[in-house]
Amino acid sequence: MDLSVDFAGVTLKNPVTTASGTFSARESGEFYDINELGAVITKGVASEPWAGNPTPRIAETYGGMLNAVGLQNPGAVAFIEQEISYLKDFDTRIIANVAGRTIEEYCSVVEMLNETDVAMMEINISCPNVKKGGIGFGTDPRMAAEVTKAVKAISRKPIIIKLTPNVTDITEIAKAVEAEGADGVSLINTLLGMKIDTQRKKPVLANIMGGLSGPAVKPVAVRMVYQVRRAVNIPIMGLGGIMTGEDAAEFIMAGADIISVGTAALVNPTAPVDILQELKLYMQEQGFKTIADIRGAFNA
Amino acid sequence: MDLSVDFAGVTLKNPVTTASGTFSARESGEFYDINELGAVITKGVASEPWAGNPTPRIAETYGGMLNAVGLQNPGAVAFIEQEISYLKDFDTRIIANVAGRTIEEYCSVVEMLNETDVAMMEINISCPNVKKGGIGFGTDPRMAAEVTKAVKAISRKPIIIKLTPNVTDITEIAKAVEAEGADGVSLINTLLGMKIDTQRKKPVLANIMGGLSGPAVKPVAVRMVYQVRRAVNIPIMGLGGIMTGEDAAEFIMAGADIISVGTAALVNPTAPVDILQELKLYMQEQGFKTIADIRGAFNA
Amino acid sequence: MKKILTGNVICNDQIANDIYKMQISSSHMGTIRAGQFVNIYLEDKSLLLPRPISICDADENSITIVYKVVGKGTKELSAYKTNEKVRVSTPLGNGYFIDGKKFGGQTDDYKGKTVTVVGGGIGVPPMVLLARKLKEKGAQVTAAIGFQEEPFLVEELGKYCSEVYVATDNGTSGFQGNAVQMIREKNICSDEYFSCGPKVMLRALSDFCAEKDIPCQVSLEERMGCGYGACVGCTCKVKVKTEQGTEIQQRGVCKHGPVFFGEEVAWDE
Amino acid sequence: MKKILTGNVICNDQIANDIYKMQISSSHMGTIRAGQFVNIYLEDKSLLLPRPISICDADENSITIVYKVVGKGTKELSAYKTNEKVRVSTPLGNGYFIDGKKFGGQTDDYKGKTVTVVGGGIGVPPMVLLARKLKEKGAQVTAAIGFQEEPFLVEELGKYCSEVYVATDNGTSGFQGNAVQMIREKNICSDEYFSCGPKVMLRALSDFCAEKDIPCQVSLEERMGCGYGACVGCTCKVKVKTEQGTEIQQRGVCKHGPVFFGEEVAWDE
Ligand SMILES: Cc1cc2nc3c(=O)[nH]c(=O)nc-3n(C[C@H](O)[C@H](O)[C@H](O)COP(=O)(O)OP(=O)(O)OC[C@H]3O[C@@H](n4cnc5c(N)ncnc54)[C@H](O)[C@@H]3O)c2cc1C
Ligand SMILES: Cc1cc2nc3c(=O)[nH]c(=O)nc-3n(C[C@H](O)[C@H](O)[C@H](O)COP(=O)(O)OP(=O)(O)OC[C@H]3O[C@@H](n4cnc5c(N)ncnc54)[C@H](O)[C@@H]3O)c2cc1C
Ligand SMILES: Cc1cc2nc3c(=O)[nH]c(=O)nc-3n(C[C@H](O)[C@H](O)[C@H](O)COP(=O)(O)O)c2cc1C
Ligand SMILES: Cc1cc2nc3c(=O)[nH]c(=O)nc-3n(C[C@H](O)[C@H](O)[C@H](O)COP(=O)(O)O)c2cc1C
Ligand code: FES
Ligand code: FES
Repeated sequence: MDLSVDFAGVTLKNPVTTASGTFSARESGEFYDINELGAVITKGVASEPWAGNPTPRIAETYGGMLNAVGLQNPGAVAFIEQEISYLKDFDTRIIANVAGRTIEEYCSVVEMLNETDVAMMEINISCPNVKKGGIGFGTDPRMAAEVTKAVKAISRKPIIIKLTPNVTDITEIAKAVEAEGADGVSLINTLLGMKIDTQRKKPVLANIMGGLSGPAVKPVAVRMVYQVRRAVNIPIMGLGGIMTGEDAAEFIMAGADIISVGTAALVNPTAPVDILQELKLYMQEQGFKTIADIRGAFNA
Repeated sequence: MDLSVDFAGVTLKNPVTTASGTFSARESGEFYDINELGAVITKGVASEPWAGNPTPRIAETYGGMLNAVGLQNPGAVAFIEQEISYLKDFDTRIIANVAGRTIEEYCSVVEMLNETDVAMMEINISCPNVKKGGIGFGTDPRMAAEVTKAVKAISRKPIIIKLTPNVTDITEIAKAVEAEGADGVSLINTLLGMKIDTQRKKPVLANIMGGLSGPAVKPVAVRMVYQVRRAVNIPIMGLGGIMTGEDAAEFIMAGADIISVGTAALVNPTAPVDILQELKLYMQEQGFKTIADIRGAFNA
Repeated sequence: MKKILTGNVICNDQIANDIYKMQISSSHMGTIRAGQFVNIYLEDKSLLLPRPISICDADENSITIVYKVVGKGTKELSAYKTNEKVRVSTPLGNGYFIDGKKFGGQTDDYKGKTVTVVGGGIGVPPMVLLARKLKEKGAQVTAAIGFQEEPFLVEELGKYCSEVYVATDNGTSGFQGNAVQMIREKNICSDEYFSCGPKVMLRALSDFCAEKDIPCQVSLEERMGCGYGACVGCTCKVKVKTEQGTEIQQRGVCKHGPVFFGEEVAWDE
Repeated sequence: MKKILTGNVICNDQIANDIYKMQISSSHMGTIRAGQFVNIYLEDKSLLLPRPISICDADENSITIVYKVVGKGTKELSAYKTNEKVRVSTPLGNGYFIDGKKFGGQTDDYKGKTVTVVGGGIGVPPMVLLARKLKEKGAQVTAAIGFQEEPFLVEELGKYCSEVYVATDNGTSGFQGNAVQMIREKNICSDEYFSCGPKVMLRALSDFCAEKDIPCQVSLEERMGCGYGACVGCTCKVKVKTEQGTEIQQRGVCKHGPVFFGEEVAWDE
């Protein structure tokens, strides 16, 4: 069985990666061997440190969770020193997730990461654009295209654009970033949600709203991967509620080239490696020899 | 305790209603006494019979379900004869849910329903607009406004516009329909989703995609009710994943005037009346005397 | 009123590979007709929808179901232990038409009639209660049942049937082939046929009965949402005679079925 | 490596109104420090996130937790019966600093020292293991614990403490008021204070210790996602001395805590 995949010009030994914001090199590495994964995707990093949102930042919902971490991060300099320098000795690909509130901020992170051991960069365009009144870059095809164009112009690594599901037509955004040279797209980021504590009579999250993730959102994610696969030719990283190896196969059938495990790693710390094992088992049962076989077997 | 609410000029004895497509007068009435509910909302009805989609039409997802019934309905004439004439003898309000593929179709149903015992009409603008290549009326503020304007011009009953969550900014749509005179909005309809059977290697639904509902989507629904409450002044019917009396209270705190119970009635046939009881219990515990008290207690 | 009841598991035993038989104590079930099903409501909170399972047998204070483990829901069921609680609806659907109330052709009086109940795989269970009811009505009942490999419920059917013919796909037990092939080859004649099983089998039986112009009832299966007629999730297509000729119409399997007349089903739609 | 283990419930008894004590057999727990917590992974599939619960006591083959039923997760736990399985992580967080490894001020040698463990409500449980460890290290341990109404774990603390002072909000048992008021009024002196409980209580204790310039450790609580440092969900603010003066920084409660020094916590942020 050969689980390796080529993604945006980079070879991964298998298609399982960790979703940004749910993986921390040292901490996750206390539960399993990071070397087993195709790639690790690090937490969103900005050009300067961000404080994130006040707590509570986490709420549990039926089959899902809300988070309003607010992209707390120590800034690119500290991130490179602490996280990349630690990760580079592992036998796995590093994909750095990049945050920004202006195009300049995105570009400044990309420039810093150009010099590092990261294999690719994943640009999180769900961030609010402070110059446009806080509207997410990812909800407007023109803004999404602009970010893509700017980072592509300076990046020396493949650029993956991470799409938000909070849009009327995700294929429009995917096409816009493909047109500007994105090497791949990843989807989905979290759905905007909210929960009210009816005993305390106030929102559970200090930030009021937060991002919904976990198995509850999987059908939306699978649908969007399926739609985007039919709209663009660049590779897709699929995620959103993957809990099992068969969930991973479902995303691959829908059109994903590689997949990420997010919330599942909070529900069960060893989820990424467990899912990889389950995927292998599923392939064995089905007689699939390669990841391409999984996709090939699907007929809608 | 007074549970009555005024909604779009109509008084309901309590805020609990049945979500369109999950209630059938005779069949639901075999499990509980319909007279207990504030209102019943009937299945989507079009001017002519619709065959709906091929089966399988139903899929189960984590904490939710997908449906692709495709608005199968016997047409307005049969609907009025069979369903309205049966329901009119109950001591509850009838809200008719209206489907259409063109503005003319919507208007033709509204005209027929004008002559009946329905208290209000709920216009489902998630239907694909066949004249505009199948794009949902509800995903474009201008199309949503046009439908609203046309039905308002001929309706002799209050008009509630049912909004789809599959949009970048639901407040835009809500504002557009308010501007054209909608007497209220209801939200949310289902989120577009998809599920693949990895054993059979094909989509579970014959229609490939379907609408996601149930507790999995509740955080998205609550968020949208909260946003719309701050964007418009017309009353809101809140729904999406309500399973308990406290869930109902959560929607009321977020800004809903009345609520609907959908998927919960498939999970438990007596859900609408159970939820009403639980809501009363919750109000008792909290010392709330009216529905307005619930909303008033909330502070974000 | 229909209800969701909480029953007690009396026993839950494996009777064949992946096949379990569960007896559930539950008073207040009301009248039970052969071919009706119950909704089983699961404990696993990630699985919202009830599981429709045919009533295999019933007495005053209990019902028996026989089910195959095919996914998470039936897996959960298979782990229930004696005295554990199980949530189950009162009977749903119409069942087989043997009361002479509906449809002119049928009569309550089966005295002197021969009938055959035809089951395939997990369609065999409802044949048990049906055979019993038909026998009670005076019919001489034959069973023709087919399995992939391992037969089950043969003994139970034997109580009410004068003969139980078994077929298996690979011939390890009884006839090699499916139940309808067996009926043809063994020339199992009847005044009426009743059936539940895979669609291909039901259709083959329906064709066989049409050839001979013998009445035939088939129990259809469709993916369900509510199971009680509220969601319009489970339709099938039937041929309806109208003034303009034959029209294809849709019927809810849970509400108008699951049993239909073979000739009524629009097999090609 | 950290792990999720499957333990057996040895006992699970109600010890006060809504308060339960569960002993879980689990080898392979590794070293356990007082003030550490475990993640409990629930069976209810609608609830995804683990529940962090402090370790109240531990021996070679088991840990004991004491928890209050406040929601669905703790409700589920309260129903676990002897011999049922429970999924639990190996110890998480840092616990109290009593090993003299971190932070210059502390020393491994508590001989001749007097210390007070201060617990409020559901913050009392971790004081049991802490009191034991401190006694083992030679300290003379006093407990000052406060409750809304009904005290619990008084006897357990009595095993390791020379004195157990109890306070209740309404005065039904012991001192009327909270634990810190009691410390002030009864003049309970110590060389060091250790505490877990509501934030207001922790802060009051921290203020008290600051006045007297006595070291004080507090265990903070924050809503958690992962519980092991992966999600950045559970930060609190601490004051850090840098070259530019004091800076407010964020720390993960699950990873860098839950125990912090009272003077380190930025209470007003
Ligand atoms: C009227 C009726 C009577 C039935 N009687 C019996 C019976 O007596 N014994 C028995 O073993 N089975 C019976 N079934 C089928 C039974 O309902 C399904 O096998 C069961 O719901 C599967 O649940 P699961 O969670 O184990 O599988 P899932 O994980 O939900 O699905 C596994 C597979 O089972 C099938 N399936 C799932 N749900 C349904 C459904 N609602 N209807 C039909 N197929 C489904 C699908 O092919 C699916 O791929 C009956 C179905 C109907 C509609
Ligand atoms: C480090 C740490 C140690 C803890 N030790 C104990 C202990 O020894 N005994 C004990 O009874 N409780 C302890 N708690 C609190 C315990 O985790 C929560 O009471 C529990 O998670 C509630 O779960 P639930 O499903 O019953 O309630 P839910 O229905 O989830 O929520 C009910 C209420 O409990 C609170 N809560 C929920 N989750 C958390 C959480 N993760 N952290 C803090 N509060 C929460 C909220 O105020 C919420 O409104 C500890 C918490 C932390 C962070
Ligand atoms: C706690 C948490 C933090 C997250 N932080 C980030 C982030 O920094 N950057 C990003 O692009 N996505 C972030 N996400 C989104 C996830 O990477 C992922 O897109 C989403 O959670 C859906 O996948 P899942 O359902 O498997 O979690 C975060 C998600 C969670 C739950
Ligand atoms: C089986 C099914 C059929 C539905 N049919 C309709 C319909 O005819 N018209 C409509 O406006 N909404 C329809 N809906 C959407 C529901 O009314 C509701 O908006 C949605 O399911 C969210 O609520 P819930 O999570 O409580 O089910 C249907 C939903 C389901 C599950
Ligand atoms: S399953 Fe809902 S109508 Fe048949
Ligand atoms: S709970 Fe996830 S980092 Fe602390």
